[in-house]
Amino acid sequence: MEYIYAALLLHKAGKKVDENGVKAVLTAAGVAADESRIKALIAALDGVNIEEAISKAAAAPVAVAAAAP
Amino acid sequence: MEYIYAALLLHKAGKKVDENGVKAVLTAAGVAADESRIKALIAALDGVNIEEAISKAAAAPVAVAAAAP
Amino acid sequence: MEYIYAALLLHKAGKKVDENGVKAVLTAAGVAADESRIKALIAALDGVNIEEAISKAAAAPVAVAAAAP
Amino acid sequence: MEYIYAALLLHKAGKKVDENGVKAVLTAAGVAADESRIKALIAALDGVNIEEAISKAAAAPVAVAAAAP
Amino acid sequence: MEYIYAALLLHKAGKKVDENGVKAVLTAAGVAADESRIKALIAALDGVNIEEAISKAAAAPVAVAAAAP
Amino acid sequence: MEYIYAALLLHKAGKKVDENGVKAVLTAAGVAADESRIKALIAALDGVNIEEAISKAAAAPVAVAAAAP
Amino acid sequence: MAVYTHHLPAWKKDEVADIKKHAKEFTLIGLVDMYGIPAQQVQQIRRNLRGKAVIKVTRNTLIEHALGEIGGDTKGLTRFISGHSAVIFSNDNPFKLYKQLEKTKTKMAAKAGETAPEDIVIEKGPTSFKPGPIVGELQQAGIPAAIEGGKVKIRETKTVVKKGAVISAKLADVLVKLDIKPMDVGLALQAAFHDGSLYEPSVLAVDEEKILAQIQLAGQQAFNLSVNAAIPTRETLAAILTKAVRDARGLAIEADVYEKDVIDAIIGKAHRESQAIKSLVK
Repeated sequence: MEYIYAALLLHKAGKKVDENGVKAVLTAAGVAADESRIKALIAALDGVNIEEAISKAAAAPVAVAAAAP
Repeated sequence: MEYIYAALLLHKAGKKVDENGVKAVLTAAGVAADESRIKALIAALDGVNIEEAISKAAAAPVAVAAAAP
Repeated sequence: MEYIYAALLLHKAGKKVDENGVKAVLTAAGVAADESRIKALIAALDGVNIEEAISKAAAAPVAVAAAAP
Repeated sequence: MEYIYAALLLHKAGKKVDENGVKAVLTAAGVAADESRIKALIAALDGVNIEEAISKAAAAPVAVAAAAP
Repeated sequence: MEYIYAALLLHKAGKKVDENGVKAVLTAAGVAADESRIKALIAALDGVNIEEAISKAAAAPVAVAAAAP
Repeated sequence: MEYIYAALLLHKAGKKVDENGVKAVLTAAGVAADESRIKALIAALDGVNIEEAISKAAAAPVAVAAAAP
Repeated sequence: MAVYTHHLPAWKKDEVADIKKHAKEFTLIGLVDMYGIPAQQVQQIRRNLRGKAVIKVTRNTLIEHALGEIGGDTKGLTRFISGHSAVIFSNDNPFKLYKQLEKTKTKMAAKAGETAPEDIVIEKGPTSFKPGPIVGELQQAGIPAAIEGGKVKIRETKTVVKKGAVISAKLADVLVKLDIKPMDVGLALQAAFHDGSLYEPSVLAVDEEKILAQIQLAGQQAFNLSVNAAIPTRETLAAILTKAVRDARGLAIEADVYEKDVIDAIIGKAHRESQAIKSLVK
């Protein structure tokens, strides 16, 4: 999860979620950052609307609950 | 949310979640960290079992859905 | 709702929730406190378990889902 | 929560939610106001549309429900 | 709904919900009370547990809120 | 609740919801109307859009109790 | 129809006097139609209405005579008198009486030529009949019957007569054999005079479901108003406090105000957000 947390931290802080950013954050937290995992993360997030993905996550359980008759 | 992500990141990395740690992570992310918010965060987290809070959060939506008759 | 928050504030601060207290808090907030509203609030508080009402605030949404028939 | 209550009291009363206001309200309630916590509160609320945040929170009750057993 | 409000007012005030009562309340509110509608209301309420009918109502809005995704 | 019903009755009847009106309605219902409570009611309703306030669902704690398995 | 104003025999005078006496004792006087109600059932209905209403059965001419003597607006009831009218007295209001009378209605077998009060449906399945002419009778009445395993069986569920349609002699006959009683029989209120007004049955049928729904709505509206406008009452203050605290928690969680009471929820929110992103990243 550290890599995700780092990405979300950058996103929430209004920063660009890129390799350098994630690496800097992880390093500051004392994590020995794995370059290939960072690359994979950034590649996976390419084209993803993070804000939308997050708000869907918040809404989903409610929908489930409401839908149960 | 960037403050809480910094805290979660440190926690997940097995580091102590303290003012210096949070500040370092935020600074690495390019955030001009607000000392008072960091203090408030550390104070609020004092005595909190982060692992437990996370697992409760993970369990909650399922419980909601299951509770609906 | 400002009268209600004044009462909650006093309660949380461990103070007696009475007319003087509510009035003092509202006045400090720059509100021209209405004596009759304060009286009505204090009268209605008689017999209400504030702590219980507060704890329901955290629990309620789960009940919402469960209550939907 | 008393800091939040103070902020909401001011907001509901149509007053500006700033450090002085929060401090005055807390003091009137007999709370020994912590400058740093007040600063943290005001910093967190900076740029936040309180009415909107409340109704958004109400719409996603599962986030609140996470704490419920 | 005026007739219903009048009946519930009497009920909550611990008074007998009868034709004279409803008529007096409506008249005081400046409503030209229709005898036949009052009689119909009283007949319909005969044998109804008003408190129960209302408490069912109190639960209803929650369900409504939950259903609206 | 009788004060609330008195206000609703006047509102629905298209009358002004003021102290005199509420008092007259309560008196007709045989309630020894409390001037201070009436004042509090009128003050609380000041600036409130009654139509909106009655239709906006306010989550009921009754449902919580009912939902508890 | 002649109205005897003079020279009434003693027993008739007594009947008229009896109606007038009752009219003074009760707040409601009305007419009910006794048509087609067997004597035994009339007794049952009287028993069920004991303490709530009194029924006076007498000749129409005497009812008319008594109404005439009572005079005033009560006389307006006269035009509702029909072949089998009886007088009813009660202290209930006409809506309550109407409700009472509806409750005393019982189910009876249908006679040929009567109108179905509702759709009459024959359910499919076995009957208790042994094979015999009954199969033909059922079929002639439009009921799909057959013999199966030595028993008469209805092959499929069928609506044999629609609401409002006339019940034929053949159908009436098999309905009796099937022990189906589709007719609602009881006293029908023809009109009532109460508290200065004449009530006809058309206005007396009250939609109670609607009124109950309105009661619920009113209760809900009062609760909503009290909570949303923060008008404290003994019944709603707890709910108002809960709403205030919930709003405060909601604000704290949304705005990331790090307080002990909500830090769990904020962590939870961060966790859920992370899970959402994690599921995208895999």
